[in-house]
Amino acid sequence: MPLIEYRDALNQAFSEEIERDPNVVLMGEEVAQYDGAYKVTKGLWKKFGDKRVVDTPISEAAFIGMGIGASMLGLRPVMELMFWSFATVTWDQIINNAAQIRYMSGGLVNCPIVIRGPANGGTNVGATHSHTPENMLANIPGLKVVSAATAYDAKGLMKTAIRDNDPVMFMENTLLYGEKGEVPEEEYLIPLGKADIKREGTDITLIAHGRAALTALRAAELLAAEHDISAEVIDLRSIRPLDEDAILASVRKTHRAVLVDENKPFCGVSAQIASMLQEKCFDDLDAPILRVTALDAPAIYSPRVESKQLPNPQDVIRKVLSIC
Amino acid sequence: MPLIEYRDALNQAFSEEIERDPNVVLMGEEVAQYDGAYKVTKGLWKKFGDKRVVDTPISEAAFIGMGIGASMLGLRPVMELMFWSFATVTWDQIINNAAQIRYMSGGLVNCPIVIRGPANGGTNVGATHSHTPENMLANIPGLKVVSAATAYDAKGLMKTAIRDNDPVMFMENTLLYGEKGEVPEEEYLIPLGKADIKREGTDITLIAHGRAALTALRAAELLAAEHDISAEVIDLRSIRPLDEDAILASVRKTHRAVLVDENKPFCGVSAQIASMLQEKCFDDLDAPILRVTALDAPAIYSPRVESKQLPNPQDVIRKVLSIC
Amino acid sequence: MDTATKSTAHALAPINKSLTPEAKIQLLREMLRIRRFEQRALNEYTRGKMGGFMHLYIGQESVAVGACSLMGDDDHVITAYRCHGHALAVGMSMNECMAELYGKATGCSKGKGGSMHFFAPDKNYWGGHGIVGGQTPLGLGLAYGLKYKGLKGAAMCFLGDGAVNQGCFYESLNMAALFELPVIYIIENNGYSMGTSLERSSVVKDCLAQRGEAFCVEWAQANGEDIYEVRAVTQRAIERAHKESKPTILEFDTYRYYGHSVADSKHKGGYRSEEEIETYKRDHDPIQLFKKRLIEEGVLTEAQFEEISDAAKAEAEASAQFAEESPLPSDASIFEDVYFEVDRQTEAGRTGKHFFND
Amino acid sequence: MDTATKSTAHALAPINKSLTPEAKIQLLREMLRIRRFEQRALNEYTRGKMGGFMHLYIGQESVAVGACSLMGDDDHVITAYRCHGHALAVGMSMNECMAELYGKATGCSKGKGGSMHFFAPDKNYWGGHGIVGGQTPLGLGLAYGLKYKGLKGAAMCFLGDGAVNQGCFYESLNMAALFELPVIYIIENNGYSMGTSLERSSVVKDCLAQRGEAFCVEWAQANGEDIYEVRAVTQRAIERAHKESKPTILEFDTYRYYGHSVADSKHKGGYRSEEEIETYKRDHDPIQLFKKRLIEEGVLTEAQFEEISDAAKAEAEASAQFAEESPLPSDASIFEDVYFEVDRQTEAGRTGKHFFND
Ligand SMILES: Cc1ncc(C[n+]2csc(CCOP(=O)(O)OP(=O)(O)O)c2C)c(N)n1
Ligand SMILES: Cc1ncc(C[n+]2csc(CCOP(=O)(O)OP(=O)(O)O)c2C)c(N)n1
Ligand SMILES: [Mg+2]
Ligand SMILES: [Mg+2]
Repeated sequence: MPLIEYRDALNQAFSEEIERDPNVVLMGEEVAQYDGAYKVTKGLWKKFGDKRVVDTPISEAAFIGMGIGASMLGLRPVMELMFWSFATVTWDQIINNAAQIRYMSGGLVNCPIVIRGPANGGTNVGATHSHTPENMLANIPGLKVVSAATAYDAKGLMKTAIRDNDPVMFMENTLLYGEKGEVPEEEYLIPLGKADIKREGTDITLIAHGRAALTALRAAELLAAEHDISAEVIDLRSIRPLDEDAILASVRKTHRAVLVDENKPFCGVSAQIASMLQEKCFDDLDAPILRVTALDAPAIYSPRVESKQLPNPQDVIRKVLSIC
Repeated sequence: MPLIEYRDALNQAFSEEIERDPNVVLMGEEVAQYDGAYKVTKGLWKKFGDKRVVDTPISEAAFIGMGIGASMLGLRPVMELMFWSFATVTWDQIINNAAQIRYMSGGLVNCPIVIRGPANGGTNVGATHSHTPENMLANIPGLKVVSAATAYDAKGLMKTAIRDNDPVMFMENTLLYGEKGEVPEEEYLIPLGKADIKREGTDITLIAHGRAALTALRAAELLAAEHDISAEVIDLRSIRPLDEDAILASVRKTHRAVLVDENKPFCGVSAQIASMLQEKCFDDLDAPILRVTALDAPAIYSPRVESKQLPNPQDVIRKVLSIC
Repeated sequence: MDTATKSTAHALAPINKSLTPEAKIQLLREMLRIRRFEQRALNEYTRGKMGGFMHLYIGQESVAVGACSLMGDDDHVITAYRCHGHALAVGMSMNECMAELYGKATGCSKGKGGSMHFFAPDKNYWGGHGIVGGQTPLGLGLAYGLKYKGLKGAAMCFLGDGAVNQGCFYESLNMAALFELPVIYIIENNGYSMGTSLERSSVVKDCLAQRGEAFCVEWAQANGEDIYEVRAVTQRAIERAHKESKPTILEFDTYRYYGHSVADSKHKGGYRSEEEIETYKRDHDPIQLFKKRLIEEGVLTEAQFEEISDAAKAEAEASAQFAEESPLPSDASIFEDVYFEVDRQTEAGRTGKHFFND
Repeated sequence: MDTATKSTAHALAPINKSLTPEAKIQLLREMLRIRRFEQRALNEYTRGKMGGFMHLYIGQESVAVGACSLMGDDDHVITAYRCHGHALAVGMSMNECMAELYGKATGCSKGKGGSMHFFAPDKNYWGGHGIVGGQTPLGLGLAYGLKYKGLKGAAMCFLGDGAVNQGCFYESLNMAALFELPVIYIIENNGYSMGTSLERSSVVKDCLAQRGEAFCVEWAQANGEDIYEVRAVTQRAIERAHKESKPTILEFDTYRYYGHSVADSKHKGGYRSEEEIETYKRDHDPIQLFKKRLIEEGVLTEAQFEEISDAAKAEAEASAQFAEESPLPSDASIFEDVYFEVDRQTEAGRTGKHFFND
């Protein structure tokens, strides 16, 4: 299988879906002529032209809303937020329009839109550019929320997201865009709502999404190598819908769990999972469920310090050792 | 003690703080000449005039941002959002400006602003008007989040919020505005970060904030009367800062907890508390922590049906009985 | 031009001149249907049959009816929460609308949307939106969709005089002009946003629509009480949309007789005088004005008017009866219409947990 | 008026005519300090000494220096992420700025803000803001605060030509006019927002500032390369703010020589031609133009210029040294400067749990 970058895997997904479905249109700031701020849409404007790949002004509220409106007429807009952090200026369009219109119309309308972009800290771009709003978005019934950790996942999940008939919020990661992974040449789709067991294990379950899944994976390797602990790693892939069955099955097997999460802790995704687990696996648990999250402060600029704000394998290992 | 409405308790808080501190200014849509959409600011414009009580256009992003900017210069704006649901259009100003400016300036700036308004479902105003964003706001380090269940609490917490030197997001409730409670004539303040044990008990702890605290209280009464179960009721009052000590002490005593929460469940406030409790009270718990939350769908309009979307005492009792 | 001459000119505009007597009477009927529907709704609301807000459109009927009467197959409409008038004007039935107000399963939105959220995509009607100004980018999106699909259509997006102060409206104007999208923003200027008069919320040179100049968007201001004028002015915007794929802002001066919502107790003698309201009712009522005109034109008689009015009243009454007798949404329906894929029980809808109460 | 005459007129404006030779040289020095500072910063950035983004102001120096040179005690400044120029122009030291870029504890924001977030409230400088357009309501708030306190001041809020398409800017304009607030929006029109030329993002009649007409806000467009012109035009706006408490929009045409940020590889020969860049550098450089003028005026010699330039270079070099040698923020400092009350360990700060990692 070819080894390609995460960004190119996404690029393939866009390219294939644009070719497959005439209603798919890519929009966002600098996505066309500039090839995207992070070059995720590289070459697509050249290939598909003005109609299918569209540059917008810096008007997120209007262009995301425009995408939602167009999706009501059957278009399948794939909207880039240069950073998910900028969703703050279009929050109303996402929360009140994309998420609620189906319900408020009694099911007469649906919004097959994908809103996508990077949502991560760790790149020294400051507090306003480092938000990870997946917990907030997944709080809202009506939205779907997806997070991709690898090139393979990014492509398969994106293609599914584009074909999905509900609004899908797709979380990418600037730290991962350049990461290479194996991506098959044949077409494939990854369903939303299915977690991926990225590593099997028996002693403890590590649960994560996005880049934190790779942190968990690295921790699992070290735990095996250095501590003889066999950790199972579950990558949620899709936060809403959520593969609760996979999570429960794993924890019922291992009896222990540590959650790894680049969200801030208060009401982060891992809070939801821990809360659910203690309720449903109460008698299976041999130890409290622990969480490793981003440090609970705004993202600091200072490059040498900011890296400490995100979960790293050593943090995970420490927590694991405290309960294993 | 005089029995007064929740809205009037708030009104007193504003009036007293306007008189006390020349930097306090009230702003929002219809707060002045119209006395407020929910009459919370009734009479204040008449009493204090154009300078202290200010009507704004329907431009939440600009006027909330204006309040934040003015707060940097030392004003203490108390900004009404007619509904907290409308925070969606000013999300950026709250999340990126009010919350982050102190950090990004290395502590050179602070924003002593209060942003307030009702945040609740249950009044048949539809999905877009029934958001309860306290979980999302409390996710953000830099913000404080307060929720008042009674007239007494509303006044005491509001006065403290206005004097606080950090941005405080204050959650009120249209279903409570008309509820009467005892409010002393003398001045008092209620600290942020202190929970209120609204009822003592020994068998189980019910934890809630805002109107859900009253639901919990009612459930506790019924549990005592009909099931001989002694439930302790903790009203968080302040979600961030959070009085973890009070919660932990209670659960360590009762060994059981049910959380009552008008948030939607996924990453709601109660998810955070449950997650924290299972971690810190693992060995003290005799049963899983259960949650009663708003039903996980957008707010339905239909008046007879919507009332079922919010936690009610019977839901709480059912959950309590399942673990007691 | 003085008002009378202007008004004659609009009556003679081809789009009005070409109207058959039946079509003219139909316009009047549509206005009356809105008024009788809402009067009935108000009645039932005050009897406690409904919940939430109730924003009445009475006084503004000529705008919705005039504009919507021009809709072709590919013309679309979207509006704010004061949406009953537009709903009926695009052809929704009183039954489904009244049942929606009652929160019944037979409502247009199955009782899920309520007064602010009427929808009928089959009639090119995209709601009913509660967040002030929030529909303006959606209107842009409808126009984008039309253009993308190569259809000659227009998206008419209604908003209030207070809504113009939401920033996304200006973002939308810039994009509408930049992308040459066939959107028509129709400002229904009834002089107030809740209890705030236009002057207290907006700075204007001559009028609100004129703000479009900043974005090179064509605009026009007109007298909304005259349905001929509404049609003549709107028709030009629709033609611009169809032929040039270009946006327009229209501003119609109009007036609401009732409060902002039924709960608004200050609208009479508070933020506006009783006299002001009476003057509007007496001299500017769009239904009375059009009635008078049709009688002058020899198209209508007093008796016919009464007949139409009574029929509308009866239809409204029957719709209340229908709503009354209709079933409530089931409790289970709370979780329906959240996700398309779940509703259809597709593979996607059956994969993973979508709801989290337990 | 042709450009030359216009330029002479600006030079003769009282605010410029009254400048002492020292003051004129000081203006030049400030521009040179910005340029040398940024050249040094770029150098260190490419050597990996910094992280995140680096948006250079080089080419636009006359705007920040011209406008900020007019600040009195109660005049305030706020800007976007391209903020180094304004920071130095209000009097911040190179040391604290360079250290901030290095992410050091001695930085103006203790290493917490970075390139986009320089702050100096003691110099009436309120940042440095990363969300495009997000600072425009804050600028309004500064003006509101000034007026509330009864001070005769102005809030100068800088924004880019791309930022004008954020809706909150228009909301702010309406409120500025409605409330009569002494805010001055200064659009630094450098022709591009990232890789998008003005024409591809904005519809304009004559210029962007003119959009102010929609909100009855006075405006002016001017040539930003001429610091005299910047000062003359800005002074009028400041006077309007001080005397009438009224807002203004100014638009200065300017140009950035480097890419949008250092990471922008397409700025040369991609979205703009090399020739275009060269023309600007050769014919429109604000420092060269002002140097020429001061030499013509007999106020400056070539040698003096070199001296000032060298001093600025040396200062920049020393600041890099300072930054290099400065300590990093401690790990503990991650949790400082989040809450005022916690930092001060007030009663409020000691009550309840503020942070939730364990
Ligand atoms: C963003 C937002 N802010 C405030 C409100 C509350 N609100 C509802 S309608 C309204 C007044 C709108 O006035 P206008 O646009 O003139 O429309 P009209 O009611 O006159 O039809 C306000 C303030 C809201 N629904 N959404
Ligand atoms: C709301 C928002 N959207 C997008 C961005 C990404 N972004 C940063 S700067 C920029 C271009 C802004 O151009 P302009 O306003 O002309 O300022 P200039 O860079 O030319 O100084 C963009 C798109 C952002 N920071 N915030
Ligand atoms: Mg109005
Ligand atoms: Mg620019």
